[in-house]
This record gives sequence, C-alpha cells and structure tokens, in this order.
Amino acid sequence: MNLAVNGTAHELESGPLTSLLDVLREELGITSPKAGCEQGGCGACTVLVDGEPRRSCLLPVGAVGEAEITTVEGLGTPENLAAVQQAFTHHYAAQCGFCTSGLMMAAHAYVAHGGTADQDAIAEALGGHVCRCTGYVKIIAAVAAVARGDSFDLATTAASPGMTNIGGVR
Amino acid sequence: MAVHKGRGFAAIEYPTGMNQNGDPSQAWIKVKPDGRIDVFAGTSDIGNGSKTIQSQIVAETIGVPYDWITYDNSNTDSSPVCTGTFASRATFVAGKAVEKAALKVREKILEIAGKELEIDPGDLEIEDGEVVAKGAPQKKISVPDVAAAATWGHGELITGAGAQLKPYAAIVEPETGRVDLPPHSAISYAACAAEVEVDDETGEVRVTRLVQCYDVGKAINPTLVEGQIEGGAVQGLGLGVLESCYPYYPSVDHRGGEFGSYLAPGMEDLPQIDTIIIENPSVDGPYGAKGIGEMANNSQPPAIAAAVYDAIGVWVTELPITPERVLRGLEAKAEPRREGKKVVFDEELSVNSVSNGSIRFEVPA
Amino acid sequence: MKAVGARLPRYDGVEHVTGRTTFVDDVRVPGTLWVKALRSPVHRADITGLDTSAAESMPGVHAIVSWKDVPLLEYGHLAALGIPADEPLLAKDDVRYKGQPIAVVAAEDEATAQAAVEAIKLDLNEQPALLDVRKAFDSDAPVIHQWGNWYNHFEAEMDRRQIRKGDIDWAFEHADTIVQGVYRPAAIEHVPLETQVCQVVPEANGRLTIYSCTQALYFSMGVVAAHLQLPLNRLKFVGGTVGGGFGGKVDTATETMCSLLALKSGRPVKWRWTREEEFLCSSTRAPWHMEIADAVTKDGWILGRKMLTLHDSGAYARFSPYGLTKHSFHHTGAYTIPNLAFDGYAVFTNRVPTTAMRGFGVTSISFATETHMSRVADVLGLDPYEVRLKNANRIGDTSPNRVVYTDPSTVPTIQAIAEAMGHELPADYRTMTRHTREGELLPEHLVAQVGNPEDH
Amino acid sequence: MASAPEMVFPTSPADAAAAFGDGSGVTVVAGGTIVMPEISYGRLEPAKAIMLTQAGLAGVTRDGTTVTVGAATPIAELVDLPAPLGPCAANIADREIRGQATLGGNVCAGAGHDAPRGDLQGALLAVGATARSAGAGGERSEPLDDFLANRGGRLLLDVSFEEPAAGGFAALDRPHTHDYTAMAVSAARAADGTVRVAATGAGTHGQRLLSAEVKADDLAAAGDAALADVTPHDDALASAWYRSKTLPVLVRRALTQLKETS
Repeated sequence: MNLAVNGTAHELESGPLTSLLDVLREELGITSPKAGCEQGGCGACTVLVDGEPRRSCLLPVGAVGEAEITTVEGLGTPENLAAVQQAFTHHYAAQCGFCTSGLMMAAHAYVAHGGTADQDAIAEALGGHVCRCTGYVKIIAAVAAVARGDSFDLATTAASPGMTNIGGVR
Repeated sequence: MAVHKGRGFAAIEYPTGMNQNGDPSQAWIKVKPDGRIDVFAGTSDIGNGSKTIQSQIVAETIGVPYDWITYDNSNTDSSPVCTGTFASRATFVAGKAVEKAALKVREKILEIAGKELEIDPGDLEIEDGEVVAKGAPQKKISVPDVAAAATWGHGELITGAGAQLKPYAAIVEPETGRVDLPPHSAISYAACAAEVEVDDETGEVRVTRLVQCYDVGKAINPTLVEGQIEGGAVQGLGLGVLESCYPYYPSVDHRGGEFGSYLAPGMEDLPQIDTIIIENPSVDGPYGAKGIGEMANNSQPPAIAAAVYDAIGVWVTELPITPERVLRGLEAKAEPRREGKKVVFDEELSVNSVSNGSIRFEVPA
Repeated sequence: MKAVGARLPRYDGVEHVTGRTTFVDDVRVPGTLWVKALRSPVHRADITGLDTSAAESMPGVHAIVSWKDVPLLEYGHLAALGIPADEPLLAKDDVRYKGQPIAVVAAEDEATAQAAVEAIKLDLNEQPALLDVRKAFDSDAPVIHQWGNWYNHFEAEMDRRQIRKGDIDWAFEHADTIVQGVYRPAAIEHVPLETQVCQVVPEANGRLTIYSCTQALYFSMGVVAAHLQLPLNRLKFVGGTVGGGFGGKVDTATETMCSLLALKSGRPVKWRWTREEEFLCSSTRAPWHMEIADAVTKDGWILGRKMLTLHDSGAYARFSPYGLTKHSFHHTGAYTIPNLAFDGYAVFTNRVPTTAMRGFGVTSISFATETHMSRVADVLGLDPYEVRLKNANRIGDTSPNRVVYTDPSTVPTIQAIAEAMGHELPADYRTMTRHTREGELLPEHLVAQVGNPEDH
Repeated sequence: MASAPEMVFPTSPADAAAAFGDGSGVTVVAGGTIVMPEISYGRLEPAKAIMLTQAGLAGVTRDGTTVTVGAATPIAELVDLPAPLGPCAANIADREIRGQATLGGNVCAGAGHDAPRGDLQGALLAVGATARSAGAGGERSEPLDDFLANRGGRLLLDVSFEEPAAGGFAALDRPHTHDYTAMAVSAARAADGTVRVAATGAGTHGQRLLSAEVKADDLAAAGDAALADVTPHDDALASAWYRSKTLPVLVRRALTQLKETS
C-alpha cells in the first residue's frame, strides 16, 4: 500500500484497517496529529485528505487510496509560516498546543473553501474540535483574521475583543 | 414555548500559592560568552505560558531583549526544584524565584561592567542589552562585551540563583483554625455578571454573555492573561451548565466514557465575553503580579445560577444546571420553608433529610 | 524595550504552530514496550486471588507488576503536610473504586499487552459500595476505608476541619432573618487534550529517564523515588511541556508503575491512557455537599455563618484533606463575616479518588457562598450588588483564620462590573473604597474583628 | 495478537453483496466513524472487512419525486435535502464527522456507549423510506421499520423515499463538542397527506410515533399521545424522566414546522 503525505510517497507496512493517525504517527513519524481520543471526539488528529479536513483516527488507511494527505508539517516552516500558522501565533490561539495541529488544519481548509470571518460560521465549521485551554475566543479571532486576509506582526500578539484595562484603582 | 432572559452576579477571591505555603521554587541563570541568557527552572508549562512569563521577567530584570533568553525547564538534572504548576503559583512563586536569580545576574553584570568601565557599579544601569553610566550615556558597554570580558578576561561565570519560599503556616489552634502566619501569598479578586436564556419547555440554558473583572496585580503579558481568563470562563460555563462525571450523582451509573457523552464546552457554546482588568499590585509577586489562573473558572457558576433564577424564578443549586434540573425546578416551584425568622431552602437535599441522624446540620434559631 | 507588560509572543509559539513541540507521546525510543493495566471491574470488593502466571508466559509479554513488586506500596503524596499514606500503588487486599489499577503489563505491542491483561486471573468478593456522602456517617453504612468513612488525621487527630470565630450564637440570636441552603457542585473531568502518558527508559548507567506529563516535575520525582526507595540521582524526569493539566496531572498516575516495569523488563516502556480511561479511571474534581446558614439583618449585614461541608474525596485521601482545609479558609468568600462555625469532613466513597483541579477547594465554596449571597439579597429584597459591597472585605478586616487582609479588591471589582452592566448604584456605593472601615461601614458587630494591616 | 484480517475492496454493489454473503464474520467499513474506535480500542478484531469506499454505493439520485441515497453517501451530502432529512443530517455531530460518516453507518448503528446513535433513522422513518439490502436470501426491499427491526446479517445498499410535501425536525439542543443528540423528533407529510412522526433517542433505535400521528392535527394531543409509543431510558445524556417530559414538546415543535411549511 502507498500513501502520499505532504507531497512525498510512502510505501506502507501497516495493514489497511490501521487508522491513518497510527500510520502517520507510529509508522511515518509524523507527529503533529495527536491521539487525543481515538474516538473521533476531539479533532486533535484532523488532517487534510485531498484538502478536506478529516479525523485521521477514524479513517482506515486502506480507505485513503490515492488521496493526498496534508499535515501541519506540510503547511509551512518556522521561517515561512503559512497564514494560519501566523494567525495562531499572533492571536495566541495555542496555549498547551495539543489541539493546535488539528484546529489549524481545519481552519486552513475552512479558509481555502471560502469561509468568512463570521463567528457563527467558524464555530459551525470547527465546532467539533475541543480546546480546553483557550475558551476558543482567540482561536476564532485567529481564523477570522486569516479569512479576512490580515497580515501578521509576529513580534507581538493581539488583544482580545471586549478587553479593557482600567489600571490600579481605589 | 417561551425563552426567558436573566442576569446574575457573583464576586469571588482566590489565594496564590499553596494553601499554608511551604512550596519552594528555585531557578538559576547563566550567561553565555556572547551575553545570551540561559534560564533553568523546573516549572512545567501546561499551556499556562510559564516559559514565556518567566522569560519576560528575566529579560526585564536583567535589562536585555526577550529574544536573548533561552528557557530550559526540560529535566530535573539541569533544573532546580519547583514544587509545580498548580495553586496559581507559576507566575507568582516560580516567577519570583526567577526574578531573584535574574537580579543576581544583573548585579554580576554590573560588577564586571564596572571593572571594564572603571565606574562604580552603583552608577550603572542596564537597558536593552547595554550597560550605561547613569547621567553619562556615552559611557557604556554592551552586555555581550561584559559577558566576553567575564569569560575570557576575568575568568568568571556570570550566574545567579534564586529561590522563593513562604514558610509553612501551621494551624496552631485546630479547634478554631487560627494560623500562626498568613496562609497565602496574595489574594486575587474577581467579579462576574452572566446573562442567560432559559427555554421553559426543554429546560435548556444558554449562557449568552459573561462580563468579568479581575484584579491581576500586574499583567506581565496581557495577552496571556486574557488567555487564562477566557479559558477559565468557558470552563466555568462547563461547570455551570454542562459537565458532570456522574450524571446521576451520587449514583455511578451512566458515566460518559467519550466526548459526546461527557459534555465539554465547544466553540458553539461560546458566549460574548467582556473582560475588565484591574492592576492593584501585590506586595510580593514579581512586578506586583497576582496569580489568577485558577480563579478564572470560579465566578461563572454562581453568576449563572443567579441568572437562571432571575429568568425563571427557580434556584438550581446542584451543578451542572441541566435541562432536567431546570424542568424539575419549574415543576416543583418549591418555596422555602419559613419558620420564625428562618427561611430554609433545599431541605430535600440536606443531610437532615438523607442521613439517618448520625450527622445533622443544626442551625440555632 | 520593556518586556514586562508587553504582548510578547509565546516562547514556544512557533514550535506549537509548526507541530514540532515534543510532547511525551511524541518521544520515540526504539524497542519500547506498551503498557496496559488490569483495573477493578467493580466499585468495591475484596481481592481473594490474583494469578498472573498465565499472562506472564504469553509470548511478547515482558513484565507484569503487581503490589508484590513495589518496594514501598503506600506513600502519602502529601506526607510533608502531615497527611499519612492510605493508598497502595497497586491494589493489594481490596479494591475501592471501579478502574483501580491492580496489575500492569508491559508487552511488545498494545494488543499483546491487552491480551495479557485479560489473561490475568482475578478473584473478587464483591462488597456493598458507599456512594452518598450524606449516608457515610450512618450506623448501617458499609465501612470502606481503614480509617473509617472519613479522614481523621487533621491536627490533633481531629476528624474534621473546624473553623470557629467570634460568637456564633450571638449572631443567630441577633439576626432578623436566617437563610439556609444546600449546594452541590458536580465532579468533573479535567479533560486535558493530552491523556496521561509516560515513557520510561532504563539507562545503561542504572538510571531511569522518565518522560512525564506531570505538572510538577520534582513533586512527581519525589513520589517515584519514595515508592521505589531510590535516591533522586537514580531518576531523571524529562518533561515541562504538557498538553493541558488543570490539576489532574499533579497526580503521579503512571510514572511509578512504568518505572517498575522498565526495571523489571530492562526495556523502555510506554503507557498512554485511552480517552476512555481518562474519562472513567482518572481522578476528577470532587463533588461537594455544602450547607450554609447565614444570620443576617434586614438591612443586609451578615452577622454570622454556620456551615457544614462534606467533601466527597472518593476512595482514598490523596490531596483531599488539603483541599478541604483550603476550602475552609475561604468559606466567607470575598466578605467579612465576624462570627463563624464551620465543620468540614473529607468523606470516603467508592468512586474514583478526587484530586486537585483549577480552583481546588475554592471553586466549590465560591459557588455555594455566592449563590447563597444572591439568595440572601433576594430574600431580603435588597440589591445583590449593594449587599455584596456592604459586606465586602476591606483593608484591616480579618479572614476566618484571623489573618488581616492587606490588599483586597472586592469593592473595585464589583463596582467595575456594576458600571459595565449599567447597574445603577446609589452614590455612596459608587464611591466606596477598599480602605479601612469607618462610619456606617463599621457597625458595632464588625469592630472587634478589625486587625492591624501592619502586622502582616 | 489476531492475524491480519481478510480485506475486500468491492468495486460494485454486486461485488459488495457477494463479498458480504450472509454477513457472518464480516465487518463492514464505510466512513469508519463507528468501527474504527472499536478497532483502536481492541474491542473489535475483524476477521474479514469489506471496505465500501469504491463500491459504487455513494450518492444521492432523483427519479421524479423519488430520492435514493446510497448507503455509503456521506451525511454531509444530505444536509441540503428538505426537512426533516436535511435538518436532521445537519444536526449530526460536526461538519468533519458529517463529511466522513455515512448514511449506512448511521442507519445501521447499534446503541452507542451510553448515548443514542442513528439520528437519521427517525427522519427516514418519517418520510416512509424503503431500505434495499443484501444478505442471506439475496437482495430485498422493505419498509425501514422492518429493516431496523431485523437488520442483523443485512448489508444496507440504499434507502429511497418520496420527497415529502412538508417536513419538520426538532431536537434537544445542548451544544458541546462532538454532539450526540439526546432525543429528536422528525415529522413529514407525504404528497397524499399521510403524516408520519418518528423519534430517535426515545428507545434503542428510531421508532414511529403512531399514536402521535393519529392526532397530528391537534398539536398538544399529539405530543402527549406520543408517550404511549415509547419506553424512554436513562443514559449519560438524559434520564427517562426528562425524555418523557420533552418528547411531547419535540413532537409539537416538529408538527408546528410541518404546519408552517405546508
């Protein structure tokens, strides 16, 4: 069996009922997708299958066929971050970082498919992803910023909407 | 069908550092020959951002750019003791240890720079990676040059260690709870208003808005403070209306073993969140900071409970405020028992109703 | 440029967004064995037989560890705070919660490890479980713990955490109204996206390298060293990068068992809990049962508070006595109440032991006291902001432990929310400060409790 | 360790049916969303697995007013169908899962781990769908109620139904990650005026609410009557008590939509 990941073809030893997640992490050593639940419930393992976000823990590798797999490793490099990676940095959308890969892949696909900066639309598209750290506010802000086509200053981070500092008082 | 809107309010406090203290953190710092700074601390970064915050504290304290700092918390061979990342202590206690270590490094840099510039170290300051004579800015030497001089010229290692420990506050009178020392480092404060919508036919509660105010002492990194507050708000929402390990507590039946049967909040639950920051500096936190990581999920549940009451006139005092509890409350329309000056709610939940009498909650009238 | 106060990017931000942050599960060590646990299938039982021989002889099984293999079976994680040990690392004579580990297996792969777990012969004599903290004190309740059904090793061997301040009888006598209520927040899961995970590598020099997701490297190292009876220089904890914790990873849930398996097998071992194990077997935030009676005046002063707390600790003590103590210290919330009588019990039940979670010990009391505060205001027909501002703690007031508050911000935080919500406050409430009480804010019943901020 | 399973990749419905045989010892894999966690958790070790990805069983086709949906059609392709099917499909899990999970998996789903599964069953019952399946005795078409009652040993090939004249869908809604729906009610009026009402989450699988159908013109009466048709249960999401309290509400809401869309 063969598998194309981030533009590279791999000959696989794993059987066809092995989850794509297991193949990526354990056989190919591509560790950005995380085994958050292996039940399809959290989205930490989401990768792109021909550009569509899919839970790699739910996908038997035998069902992938000729489709091209994209993981975070295929998005951008530290020197040349993709827009979604820049946005997650500038908007502080990653705290512990464990859900981040899956969310970025879903966000990347959302914007590539013409998704808008509308909060409800983002939540509808990405709503199956669990993040326990951020409360989602800054994730939504990051995705909206990519959808708007913002450019990002990576030397600093953005304030959340609805934030006021009234300094020391009484 | 009717959807009822309600507002509720709560105000809370929370201590920083382990209760009764006695929880040390230590740090040590060394300077490379080109002036770059290596920080070693044992504080786990669980997403809270302690690598970032402690690096900022070191950069500020020594007077060098943030990107000169490397921060290593990766193992117990190189890192000294940190009791851990809990008790809202990673900024407050561990950050203080790092600050103390950085002060020693700063002192050593000034000492070497003083020798190089032939100026009393007390007349020097460090700004943005340069040691400058106070009032004579043309007299200066860069921190990299100081580090090189220390290494190759003076045969010295610029290093510093620091530790923070508040002594253990013993309970000296167990009958009354009296302690011999303050059992906390600083106390942080917060308040929260919640707005909800309650469907009186299904009992579903939707939290539509949370307005919160936190006294953080000093926001060492305002963006990270926001991250704690927003993350906490959504966990508080989970506590308030969604999450339970035992849906039929105290029964252990029907525990959810997967996402989908354990209800963690998702993006579609997100209410509008407005946050107000107050900075009343603490006495002993680094740069006046207080710890607010934990308290960030404490104010929402009572604010939501009050908002539900405001909406439908029912007090739900068992969490989470599930649709079932709302419907049962609407059905019962329970009034408190009034007897003399007593107003007694929730009698059916009390030990006085459930225990066979071995434990009672006696209230003098 | 100033570093403190600046919106600088995360130190590890680029690692996170490039997927290159190395979590424990991302560490790759050749020759690693997989670990699985035999866990109790019931809530409470006596163990009458444990036979691992068939499982040990299965091909691909390299080591099985049960209670016999642990040098120090019971170690109290908070022994330093005077909380004695009560929980065996692996169950010995009995099991007290469903999911309690009894034996752990290291094998060539996950499926073999699971098959070996299923081949362990376990004989149980099931016993009635205690699940309701309110029934733990009853004479007909099953006794489920060696210390009885509640923790009895507080200072002076007291069986409860007790706070007494002022004159509680005076307060209830002089109250216009007494408001009573019961508050019961639920057990919840921490739900870090990274489940409990550990990799242990036995090194050639006799040391163990322990890749850990602990929130507390030195704390967990101390726990492992104690159970294994080894000096700290035999252990190297590698970690510090954790995929979410929220308190649950203060537990040293996997490191000790993996270390024993690595020592016994001589091979690297790895244990990653499934999400199902995380949900069903990992420790939780505790459920609490709290009863409050407040003695109040018709104009909204809280003269006194009587309170009973039953902290559902689960099957073993772990950090629960600590959490209950912290809870008791904060049972007046952000207010000054001069007359107090608090009794709290850390009660054992046959559920998964509870542990620290964000807001440990105080999340419960904040819910109870603040919901109660809203109720008090409602019963009295007063404004909930004004009642709070009136009773708010101020500089110089004293806590339940008689510690003087030096920098409380209750007043400004409440005022800020009132303003943001457009909640109209009377002029004297709008201009109140957190400073030392005087005038109308220092009624007779609060005079005696005022302390000197300079003392602290 | 179990030996590697025999894998079959049929390329036509007939191949799939042949490979399935009488279904004994066969694990059918389409979207994988139900099967894969069981395999990953070691609870299912298939001896023989049939992968339906290339079996020609995916797609929505229309013949006049008759709609046929292949068993391997992703649920995402159903969300634009008229009510109750479209809204029901849109309410399942989240967008990624809907792209992966299939109609066949959903219709054939057994009870979940303490949460209901098979949301589409209710909507399909309401539109009077026919199930075409293969298995022992060959291919057969039957009303979905009959298929659901006796689906062991059958490979669902497709479902077909007449487009309803009007439809309604109402569900209990507590949004959270990875949404299972505690209970939902679908209602549809056929072209000939027949009203069907069905529920999921009120029993072990989707079921018609015949007593409610009889009283469909009287919303309140229909809602209350529905209780006679179900035996609600406790699970991790909701108690039997709560389901009994809210089933009439959902029936009323679904029938209200039916009226409004007529």
